[in-house]
Amino acid sequence: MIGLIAKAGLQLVLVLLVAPLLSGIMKTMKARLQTRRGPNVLQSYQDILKLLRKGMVIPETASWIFSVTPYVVFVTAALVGLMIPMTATDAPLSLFGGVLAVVYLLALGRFFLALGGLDAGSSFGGLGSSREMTISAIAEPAMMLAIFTVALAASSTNLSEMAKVAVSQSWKFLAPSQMLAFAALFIVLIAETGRIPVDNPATHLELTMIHEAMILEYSGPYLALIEYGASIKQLVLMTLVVNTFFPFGLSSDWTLRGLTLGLVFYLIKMLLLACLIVMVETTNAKLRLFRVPELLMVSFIFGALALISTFLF
Amino acid sequence: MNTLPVAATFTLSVALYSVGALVSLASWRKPALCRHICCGTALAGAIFGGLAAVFGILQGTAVRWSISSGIPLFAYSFDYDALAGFFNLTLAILAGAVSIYSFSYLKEFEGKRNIGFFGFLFHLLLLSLTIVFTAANALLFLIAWEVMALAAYGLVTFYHEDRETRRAGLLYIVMAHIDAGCLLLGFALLMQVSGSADFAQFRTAAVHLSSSQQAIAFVLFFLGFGIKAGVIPFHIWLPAAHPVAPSNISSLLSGIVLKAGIYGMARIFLEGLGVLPSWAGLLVLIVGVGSAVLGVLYALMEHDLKRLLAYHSIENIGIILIGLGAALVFRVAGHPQLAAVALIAALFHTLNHAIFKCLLFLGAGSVLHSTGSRNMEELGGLIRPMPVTAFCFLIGAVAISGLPPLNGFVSEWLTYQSLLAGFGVTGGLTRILFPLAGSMLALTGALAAACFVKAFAITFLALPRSAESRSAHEAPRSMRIGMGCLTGACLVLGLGATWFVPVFDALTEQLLGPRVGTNLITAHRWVLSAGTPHGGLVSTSVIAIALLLLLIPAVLLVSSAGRRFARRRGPAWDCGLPGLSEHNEYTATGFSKALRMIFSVLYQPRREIQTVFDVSPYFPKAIRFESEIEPTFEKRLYAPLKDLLLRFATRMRAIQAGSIHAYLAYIFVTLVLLLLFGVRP
Amino acid sequence: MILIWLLIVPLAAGPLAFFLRRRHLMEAVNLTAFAVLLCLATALSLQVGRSGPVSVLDGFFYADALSALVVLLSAFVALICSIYAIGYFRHDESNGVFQEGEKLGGGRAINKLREYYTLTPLFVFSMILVALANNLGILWVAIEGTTLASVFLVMFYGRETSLEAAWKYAIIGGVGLSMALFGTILTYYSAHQALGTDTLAGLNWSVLVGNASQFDKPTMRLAFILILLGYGTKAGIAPMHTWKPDAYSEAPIPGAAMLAAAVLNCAIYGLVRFYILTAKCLGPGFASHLLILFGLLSMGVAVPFILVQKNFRRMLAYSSIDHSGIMVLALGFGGPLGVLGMLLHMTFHSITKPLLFFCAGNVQQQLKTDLFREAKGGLIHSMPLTGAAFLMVTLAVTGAPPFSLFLSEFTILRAGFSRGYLVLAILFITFLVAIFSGFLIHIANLVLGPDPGLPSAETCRWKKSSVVGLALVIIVMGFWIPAPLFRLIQGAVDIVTSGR
Amino acid sequence: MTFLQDPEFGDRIITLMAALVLVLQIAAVGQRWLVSSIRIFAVQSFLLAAIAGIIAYFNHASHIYIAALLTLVLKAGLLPWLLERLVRRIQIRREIEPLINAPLSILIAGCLTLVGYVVAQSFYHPEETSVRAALGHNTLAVAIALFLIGFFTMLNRRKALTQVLGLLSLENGLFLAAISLTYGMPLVVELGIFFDVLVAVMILGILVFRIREAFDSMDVSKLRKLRE
Repeated sequence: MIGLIAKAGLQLVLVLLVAPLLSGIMKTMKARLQTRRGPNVLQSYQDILKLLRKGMVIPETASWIFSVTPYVVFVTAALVGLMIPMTATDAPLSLFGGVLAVVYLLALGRFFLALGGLDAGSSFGGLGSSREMTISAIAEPAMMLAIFTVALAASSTNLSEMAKVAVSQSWKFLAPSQMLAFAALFIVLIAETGRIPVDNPATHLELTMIHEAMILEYSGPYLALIEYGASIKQLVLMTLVVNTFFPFGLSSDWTLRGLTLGLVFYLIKMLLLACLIVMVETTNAKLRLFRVPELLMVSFIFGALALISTFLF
Repeated sequence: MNTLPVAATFTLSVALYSVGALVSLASWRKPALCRHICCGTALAGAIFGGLAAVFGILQGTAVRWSISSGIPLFAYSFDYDALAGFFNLTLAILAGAVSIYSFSYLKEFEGKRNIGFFGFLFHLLLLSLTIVFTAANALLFLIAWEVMALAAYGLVTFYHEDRETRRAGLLYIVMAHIDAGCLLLGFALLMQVSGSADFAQFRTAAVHLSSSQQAIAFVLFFLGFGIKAGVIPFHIWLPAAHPVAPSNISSLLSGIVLKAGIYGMARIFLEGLGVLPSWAGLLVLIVGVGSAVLGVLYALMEHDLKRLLAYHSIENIGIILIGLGAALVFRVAGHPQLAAVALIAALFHTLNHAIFKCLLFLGAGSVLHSTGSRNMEELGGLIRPMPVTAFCFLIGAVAISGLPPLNGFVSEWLTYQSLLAGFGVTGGLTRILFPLAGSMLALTGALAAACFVKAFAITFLALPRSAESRSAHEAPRSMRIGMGCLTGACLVLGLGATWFVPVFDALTEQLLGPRVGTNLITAHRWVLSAGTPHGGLVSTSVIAIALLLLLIPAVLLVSSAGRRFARRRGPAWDCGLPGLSEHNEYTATGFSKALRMIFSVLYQPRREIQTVFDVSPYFPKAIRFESEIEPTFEKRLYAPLKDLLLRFATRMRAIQAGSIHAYLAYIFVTLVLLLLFGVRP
Repeated sequence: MILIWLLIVPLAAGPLAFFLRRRHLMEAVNLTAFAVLLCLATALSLQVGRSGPVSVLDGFFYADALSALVVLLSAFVALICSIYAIGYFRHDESNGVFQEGEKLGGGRAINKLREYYTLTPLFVFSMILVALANNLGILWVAIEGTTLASVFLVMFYGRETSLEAAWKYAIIGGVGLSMALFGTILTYYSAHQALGTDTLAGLNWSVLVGNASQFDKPTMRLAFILILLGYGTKAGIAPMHTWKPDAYSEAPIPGAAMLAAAVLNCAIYGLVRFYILTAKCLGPGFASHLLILFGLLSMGVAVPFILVQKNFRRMLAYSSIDHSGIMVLALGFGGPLGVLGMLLHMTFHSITKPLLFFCAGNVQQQLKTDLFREAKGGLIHSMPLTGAAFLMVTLAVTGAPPFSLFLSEFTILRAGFSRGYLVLAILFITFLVAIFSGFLIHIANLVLGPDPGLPSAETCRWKKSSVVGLALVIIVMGFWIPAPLFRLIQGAVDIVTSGR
Repeated sequence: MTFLQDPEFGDRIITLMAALVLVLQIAAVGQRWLVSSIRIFAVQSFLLAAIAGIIAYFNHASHIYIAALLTLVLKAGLLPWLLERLVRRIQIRREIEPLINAPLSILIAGCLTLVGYVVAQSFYHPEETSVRAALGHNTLAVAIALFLIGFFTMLNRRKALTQVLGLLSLENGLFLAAISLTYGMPLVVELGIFFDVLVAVMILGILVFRIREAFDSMDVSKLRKLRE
């Protein structure tokens, strides 16, 4: 029991530290690609600390749900962070929640975020919630197919089992089903974290913003919590993609040596994936809202093909 | 185990229901007294029913007893086994909550409506449901089944003043009678094979069923129970009938009366017909997936709170059928373990759906009770005047969307696990069908979440959109208690799932053979496993505790940042326009617009905008906006069928055209034909 | 001796009422006569149940379990209709319903009542005679008697439409019964070949049934066809059913109820007597194919007319065509199950059908029309008792489970299945469901709905007591059947199947 | 005079009379005048009474004499007189425009006779029956033909009165069948049947009179108000 709490605490600290760093690095990388200097890598930390010190304005029409939502978003993202194997194959809480629990915890966070958006009573919140729920609804089946493909290999939805099986079968990720599943999950990752082709995180233009519209009314510490939660969710999803398809470097036990090695490999892998995402962001323009389902349909087809290929090859 | 008084408590509960029915009918002249009697006896009956169910489950072995009646082949014989116990437990929980809720809900009837008649029908419904779940004689089952349909019809058309209610009631009773007809044929076929009318004989005679007889019986029973459960092609009565009923009744209708169809399927498919071929299981699975997806898609477009919930019943019945279909396929593929897990998923979701659907309907009922309107576009901002109802509705919404740590998530998680297990075990087409069903289940879950964000937010959050919602007041105490009990049940079943699962052991052992409950719970009692050696694990209780623990860093983060932060309430951002009113808020139509565009192939949306202007079209005085989606099933399938039938009937009327010569000619021709052809040996 | 009294009581009541002239006395005579008749009928059933067939006047009148059952049912229906008739005619007289008939040459109101109160006992006398007659010729004469007595009932109101209905009833009835006579003659001829006796006993049923197997086969085949068409016309089986809607919508409600509930039993009774003979002579195959064909045809003909019916009185007629079809179909399925189903159906139908007519009568007298179009609905507000009874009896008549007709239809379905007619059974259930839907939709729209503001019409004690009493009997029969009645039915089933 | 005892002669006479009745029946089908069709009916009844008398004489069956006498008095005498009195009171002479024109209806009557023979042939096997019953055996075919043609005339006529006549000729067919096949039903049954036929005609007469009053014409095809 004590070991469990220690491992959870360690992983929690890791998650809290790496999440803003990762979003900061992605911002600077994007700026560099657009030949701009861009903010320094630690800008995300400074933003969060600034927001924590600021005063807060709560809309008159809002109810208790408006103030509960930031906590729910942050807490669900953090809990999911503890369930996913980052540096070691068995994540601290993997015994208590598999990949389905991860997906549905994120859905719980999104559910409350949408309610928070609508609670403010302005049309921006409704706009954002409607789009967010629609896109996530369309993305869900594709994500589930990709997850099923991977879960079938390990015949279990427990993330540690999947990681152990993936580690033991080296070069398994070259199998066509794994590649197709990776492609499907990558598109879903972009849709879920609100990157460019689906949603533009940097803008406040009503036509294009989805995630930003929901948190338009938030300010001060609540906004800090939600931003922190969003960055953790991004980190968690990227880790899920990385550690299920490219699991090498995951240490099999929680020894100091294994952890440091795992951490190094983990950071390198995350950087590579970040580069890939940023590459996609800079080379693509944002899709019109009613083109996004076609993109997600493509990912659904990838998922289905991945499933069939596990059966064929 | 000493023999628990199952028969005694059961007969006491039946007696209470019957006495309650007669007494409330007798005392219809004094409404106040009648209201208390009606709800009191119903509550007492529910409590004893619940006790009987708990004893039945704890007892483990089936208890049988019967009273003979004067009529041949027809005996009042009951068989209280695990399956009957489980469904009676569901009925008891719901009946208890609804009776408490009705204490004050019926107060508004006192002046205007006949509470005695309502009480009579209410008790008749509960009585017939109890008998349907425990009948061991086919004839008694059919009689209780139709009495349930008739009582439900009486309650659905309780407000029989407006045409819509009458039409919906008639549609309900006609469909109910069609499914009773199918069951009649099915049972007659089984009785002919087994030679007697009680279910025990059906079980033993199931092996003599030839494959064609089995197929015909399966189709008849699936048709009969499918219509009652409201699966997709036969669902049109459900969104028509449930909203027009009084709210406490529509919660029972959606909660438990639909489950009678599920009980029938479980009883007959798993026991009555022997081992069904795999195409039967696949058919149930496919119909389940269809009902789930189409049910939620139609629910998304509804702006009437109770119609939305009715469509969601179709969706959840679909999810239950997915579990049941998977169980049938596993059984015929020779994997009783997996079949047991799938059956537990289906029946656990039946209980969960009964509880949170009843909670949501009671919530909608209290909204209707205080604002007098069911249309979401006229509601809004009800969380301030009705905090308790809002909280209960929120818990119901989270549960129905299958989000952790509540009970909806646990049963959907079990359904996913059984679908996942299906990949490895079945051959040919089914290998692909199971994961695809899994992805459709995910789509359904996400759309359900979207739908309930819309339902909760538009109804309860932000500014009230109409005078009634401004003048809303909190529901009376007993309605709040009723909802509170069900919210508690959701939480308890969600967090305590691992303690509840062993309840299914006796059930799966009787229906399928293996006792799977134990290995669903791993070594330390907190974690629910998928039954396979190192399969998926989940523990809602640990998740809930972890969520609470993780709150500490969040709160520390927020409060530790230097001096006390200033918190003030100000107007929401209004882009500089003065005064943000409720017209700026997002409406239900707006919220579901995106999905309507994406699934326009299914909806065929139609929009009509009329502007009234005097000088130029650019300065409209009034704009009338009307949008609707196409009711494909009614338009494509049922309306042409009805027209064909009525046209044929009107043409057939020509044979009674009034001329006596024609009448004599009919007899003459019959006589001559018979003479010529009849006499030949 | 009970048989003699059973015949004398109605025979005496008719002329007695004729001479008594004043309404109260006539009603009293009618009521007491039928009450006594019911007691005698129950005594007869108990005696037959205990000690087997009873015969008197060396076999001229003969009562076995089957005829005792028909006598009991006819007596019950007659009593219930007479109670209702008192209230019904008082309402008609006060609302001047007879004026239109008088203009067309009919008698004054009090003469009309005298006509009714003299003819109804004779009508019941001929029904009792049908059940008790041992001689098949006398059976025919008695059924012809019911027709003649009921022609005046149909012509009662003297309107143009009732004349038309009476004419059609008389002509079609006449033709039907002449066919039945021809069938009786041929049966006598085929029996004559075998027995050789040409005394009176030559046509006695008890004698014929003993050695029916030696009858001349082709003659019996022709005879059964003619009997089926003849008594089928009286029972209202398609295609000879055309007179029924007109007769039932024009006759006064008590008369129509007796026509629908009691005369139907007599006609089916006649058909069953000959069915027993034919089954023993030719084997059940020949007769059952014909009976199944005509049974399903009648149910099929009734469905479209109930679905798109404009007049609720005529809808009752089509319901009784459907029920006669069900009984004939049950007889066609044959075997102990089929015959049990038919007799149960006959019993429950005779108990349920009169209430349907009484409710329709109350509604017609309240709304002064029998068209659905002119009735604005919402009757439950102005006449709650009749409205509720109407809904309940609609469910009962169309065979909805909690009521007894469901049990008989279930037995018939099982008979169909045991004979292996799967497709016919499915057709049978589809017809039943279609008729249930059509019936309930019409009646629900009539009874339920907003309050049209009609004055409350539940004032007459007689009408209320008959409706409530009959409703209670129907509800009880759903769950419990008195043992002696069931023994009687069981005895009748043995007679029909083994033909003792 | 010995031929009076010779059954062969009786059989000849009966078949001749039955044939005559059939011819009259077919003539009645094509008949235009109301009064003359009543008279045809009277003659038919007379012939039937004669057949009954001959059968009674040859078989020494006393109760058939009573039946013959009743037919003579009732059907040959009383009924035609009653119907003619009714016709005179209603003052209609020319009457009948049948639904199907005369030549075609006579052709149909011929076919019906053929049907009568086919049906009678199918189940009568002459070789078995004892000689005694041979006296009126081939009249069964005539009886069935009479029955069918009587039915057809009811079908074919517009006027109410002529439908009653059709019904009566139908009864004649039955009477012929009764006496020729089985030498008459038991007496009580015969009396019952006569009584019923008489009452039926009385009632139909009242009805015709009332319809004449209400619709001031006897055309039955006008009775169309009760539909569906």
